[in-house]
Amino acid sequence: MKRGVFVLALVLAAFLAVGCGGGQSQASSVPVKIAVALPMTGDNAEYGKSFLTAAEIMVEKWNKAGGVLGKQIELVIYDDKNSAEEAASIAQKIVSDKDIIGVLGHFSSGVSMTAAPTYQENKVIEISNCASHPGYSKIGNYIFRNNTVISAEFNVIVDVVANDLKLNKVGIIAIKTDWGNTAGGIAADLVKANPKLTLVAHEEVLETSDDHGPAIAKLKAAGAEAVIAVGMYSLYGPLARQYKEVDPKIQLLGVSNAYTQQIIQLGGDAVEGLFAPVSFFAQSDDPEVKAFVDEFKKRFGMEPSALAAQAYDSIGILLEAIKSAGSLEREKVRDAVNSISYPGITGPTNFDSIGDADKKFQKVRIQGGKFIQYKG
Amino acid sequence: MDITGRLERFFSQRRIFFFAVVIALLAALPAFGFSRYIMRICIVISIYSMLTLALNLVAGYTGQLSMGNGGFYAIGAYTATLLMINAGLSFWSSLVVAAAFAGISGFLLGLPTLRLKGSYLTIVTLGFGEIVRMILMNWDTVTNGTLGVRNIPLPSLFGVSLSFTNHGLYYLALVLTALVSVFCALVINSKVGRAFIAIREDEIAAQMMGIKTVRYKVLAFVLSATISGIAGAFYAPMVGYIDPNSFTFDISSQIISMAILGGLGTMRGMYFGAAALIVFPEVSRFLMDYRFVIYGLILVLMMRFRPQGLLGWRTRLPYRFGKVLERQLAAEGSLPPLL
Amino acid sequence: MPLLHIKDISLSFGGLKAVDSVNIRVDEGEIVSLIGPNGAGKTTVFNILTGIYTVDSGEIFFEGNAIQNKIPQDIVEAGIARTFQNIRLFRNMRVIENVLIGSHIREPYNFFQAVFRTRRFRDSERENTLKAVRLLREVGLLARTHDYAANLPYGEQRKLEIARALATGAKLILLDEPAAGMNPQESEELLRFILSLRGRGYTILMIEHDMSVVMNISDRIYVLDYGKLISEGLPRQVANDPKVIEAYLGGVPDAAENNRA
Amino acid sequence: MAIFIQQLCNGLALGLVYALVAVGYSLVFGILRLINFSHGAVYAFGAHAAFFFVGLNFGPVPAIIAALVITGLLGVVIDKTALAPLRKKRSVPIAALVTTLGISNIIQNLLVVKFGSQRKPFPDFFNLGAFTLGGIQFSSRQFVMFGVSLVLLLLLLLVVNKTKIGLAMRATAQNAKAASLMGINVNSIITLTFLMGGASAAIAGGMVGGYYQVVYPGMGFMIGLKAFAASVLGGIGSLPGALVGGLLVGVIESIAALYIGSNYRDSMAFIILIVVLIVRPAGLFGKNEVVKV
Repeated sequence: MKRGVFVLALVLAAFLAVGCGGGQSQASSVPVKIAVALPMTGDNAEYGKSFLTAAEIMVEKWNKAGGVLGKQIELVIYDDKNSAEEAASIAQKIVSDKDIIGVLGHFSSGVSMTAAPTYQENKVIEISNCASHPGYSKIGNYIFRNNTVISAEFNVIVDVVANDLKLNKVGIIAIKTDWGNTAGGIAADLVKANPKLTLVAHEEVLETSDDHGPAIAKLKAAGAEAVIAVGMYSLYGPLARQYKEVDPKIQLLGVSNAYTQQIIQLGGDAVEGLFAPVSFFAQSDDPEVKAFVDEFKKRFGMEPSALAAQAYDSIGILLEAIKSAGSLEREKVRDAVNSISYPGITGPTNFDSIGDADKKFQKVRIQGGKFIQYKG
Repeated sequence: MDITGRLERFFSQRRIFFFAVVIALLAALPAFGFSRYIMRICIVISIYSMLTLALNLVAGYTGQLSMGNGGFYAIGAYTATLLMINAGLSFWSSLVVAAAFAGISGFLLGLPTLRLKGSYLTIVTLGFGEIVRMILMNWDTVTNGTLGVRNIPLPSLFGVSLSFTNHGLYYLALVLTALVSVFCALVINSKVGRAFIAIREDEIAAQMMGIKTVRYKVLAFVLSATISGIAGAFYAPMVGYIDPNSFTFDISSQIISMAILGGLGTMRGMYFGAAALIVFPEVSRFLMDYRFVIYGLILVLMMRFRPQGLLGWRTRLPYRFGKVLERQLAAEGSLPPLL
Repeated sequence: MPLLHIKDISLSFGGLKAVDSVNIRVDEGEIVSLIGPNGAGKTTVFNILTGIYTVDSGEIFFEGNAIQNKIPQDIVEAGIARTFQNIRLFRNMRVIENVLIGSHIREPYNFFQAVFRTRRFRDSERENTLKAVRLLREVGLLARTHDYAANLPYGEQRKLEIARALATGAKLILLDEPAAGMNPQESEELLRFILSLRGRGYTILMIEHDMSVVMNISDRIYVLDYGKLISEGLPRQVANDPKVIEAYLGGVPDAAENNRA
Repeated sequence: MAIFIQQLCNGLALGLVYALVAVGYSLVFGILRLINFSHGAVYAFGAHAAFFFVGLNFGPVPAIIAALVITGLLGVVIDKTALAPLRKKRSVPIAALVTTLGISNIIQNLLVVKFGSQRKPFPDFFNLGAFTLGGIQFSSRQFVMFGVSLVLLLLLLLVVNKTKIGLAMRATAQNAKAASLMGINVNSIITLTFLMGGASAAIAGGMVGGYYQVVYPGMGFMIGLKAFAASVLGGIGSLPGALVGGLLVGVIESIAALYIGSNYRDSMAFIILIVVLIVRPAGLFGKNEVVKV
């Protein structure tokens, strides 16, 4: 018993000691530091890790070419577990490191919005590659969004349903999260505003559940011909399988989140025919895209999602802005970001006065077990 | 006498001095010019100290393991936030109402103790915590659902907003933790505290001594909930944003891990457990993936090798009669000899 | 008027009559013993008396007031306290704290008075602590005051349990096998201790197996078998009652089995 | 009406899976009076083990059998390394409860480390296509899941009620001390119980994995709690109780999702749990225990 206590104490002490040591090891020659604040553990860890991989590819590309302003670039990684509390604490940590010029993150809108005021106050540039809440970029002029604006995505989706597919009765199924709530609401408004479409049902489902039977039953009973599914990758596979079982003819549409190989793995035949709007298409012939996709596959074992590509571009934008500002002065870099016109793999990107990226969309559809560009 | 006993005696004889030193150090902490990040960690530690002290009342002293304390924390945070934002109440009055409201919910959760014991009660508390979260998530009109509530104003005192910058939040956290600590100590060192411990030690024997066990168990829940509510009411403006996902089962489980690591049934263990498990993840980023595995290991190893917690020893100090009583006992020749 | 009058109480657990029409009376200042073979229902009678079980029928009067089916707390208030067959001390509390738990019902202050440390709180605590220490001195546990209950030797734990019961201010003390597990010397000492309690005005009802204890100090004895009283009276009368001898030495085993089922 | 019947079937199929998981709680509780909190994580482990063996090109059935064996062994390991020492020390009951909570943390997060937290595809191995009956469309998966679970549960009931081992288990559940005096090796009965609990969780994990065609480390948390609610509803410790409780929870939840809204479905299990514990703590099939002093 005494020995057990001793071992336990020793293990804890070792963790603390090693941890402290790790915290103090900072390079002596000051590099340009960019923070990556994303979920590295927990339910959304896969996203965080994939964005990090994309960011690392971009940073290595720059470092090989001599860095920026003659300095090497270093990524500082923080795990916010997609929790507001952690993110608030991490934001404090980031702003207290004066060498950090910008942040890639955070994951969900709510979490990003908790951290954003701290960055704004301390003039640290935050670029989120996935925050979608309209309020996020309005928090300040250091806060940028390199993600599609969700209403723009739904404009494309609504256009597909009304004009390409010529369907009328639309159902919406959205996950019950902050993002899903907002996005689902926007989708509903756009569908209602379109004279060619009728919104027949709007269902919410729990993200933690894989059984969507009751919601599907209600959508089907309402006579939906097309269903807009507003969720993370995890929604589409089970939803498509369960829906196709009760209604094989149903037309499913997803948001850009649906553009990932995982949904084909998870959904199999059932996701055939699913539409999604994307700003990034991995099968593109563009050499820049090809190079990124190949490198990403090598490191991460799967194709990059649109969000990962946006993470890649976000780092590129920040570095390009530092280069064109010619200094690390925060105001100058910020202005450079705002006036940038960046030819990224997610299309040409520039920011409006609020800090939102303006993106062009392509339509993709799953056919024969892979995504193909749809030119309807 | 062994080392802990000697240390205890050493500190106990100079306790006023040591208390003064600790309080002075804590009060002077901002003067050392630590970064906001470090100060923030200190504030989080004090929040979790309050939460573990609250858990300690039900689980440590009364022996009723609650896995729903995250629910009280959430109720406190939401009540205070909604009152400040929708009703325009000041932080201080919101704090009081939030504490009271959490206390009432503690009373409701305490009622099943009329019929339930041990593991069953624990499960009901777990269910309570989850139901609170589901209500917060689905009662959109009041709680703003999954979107959460943003822009929660900072507390202000005499027109000065208490923030990180002026260390107002830090001092507020310190004062609240101190008040909660004193409160717990006063409760424990009275017939109420003795009744709590007696219930933990042997509920039937406690009944046979005339203790209204149901009433005391409910009281323990009410007190625990009130304190957790205070912690929540402070947490919300500190972070500035709350949503239902800030209050998952992980919070309750973390509070339990802290309390068990430090030693349920002691107050020193609560501060230690909170500090250790808040600092540990901050300094162990390299172990990121294994963090929760280690939380689990802590629980398993502690139960196996040191269920009373790292700081959970029985004190070797003599029972404190107080000067007056000691003199009286000595006068009639019945002053009990020391151990 | 007897101090305690148990009138015709019965209790069954799912068909099994654990206590069957039992009548017991205990007068003030008496030491009364309740004996019988294992499983005869003696502890069940104690559990009924202290409010753990409720009776199916019958009445119990204490100082003339009906107390059957009251909750344990009210029974303690009325003036009955007990000890347990297998010692149930608050093991991680100090000796003095165990006694203070006994005087819990004599603490007149409420929760808020405790938190604000009012005069009432301080006076009550001081008075009760003083009484507790005096009680410990009287039972010979003064030197153990600061120690934890779990650290006491067996005999002293028994004494502490009795002291804790006395601290409630009870008039009637129920002792459940106080001599169990004691060597002859310890039993002898216990015997004197119980007699001294009577000397101080307490009334005692006890369950005991140790016949030397029972025969030496009991004023009267009740014998219980299969939930029924089979004999009662002075120690000498009971000891010579053939029914008692048969119950103890075992009558016809088959009949016993049938009765039990 | 069609929707209602569909959801009823959905609820019944889900309910039997809950029952299968609930059995794990009941078996352990029956013998040790312990709520084994790690059971949900063990279930997730079972599903991942099946996923892992499928990845090694085992067929679905051999994969599930392999998963069943390894998960059963995990159950035994949990008992031998963490719980048995506590029994030996005669620790307070809460210590064992906290230990299982810790084990649940460990298993779930080791799964995250090994497999990642994302949902992974699981083969659709028992899909025989959908069919229509009286104008209502049914999924054959539901029926397969229903059938397999029912057979397994009946088998388990048979083992417990009709075999010598089952007799020994019931005797141990009644009174472990007396059982050991009668020559029953209580320790091996406990080992067997954990083996059966783990194996049944693995089967349930494989079934649910196949039903939704996804597995992920977090899959055990909610289902664990729901199954627990089911076993309490039925009367924890009682196998028929677990069956009936599981069915009730599954059906109530599915119907509630339909009429109240999908976002309330997870709350139903807790509401049932709290109501049962307050109104009839012993559950539908349980017996009240007499206080011993």
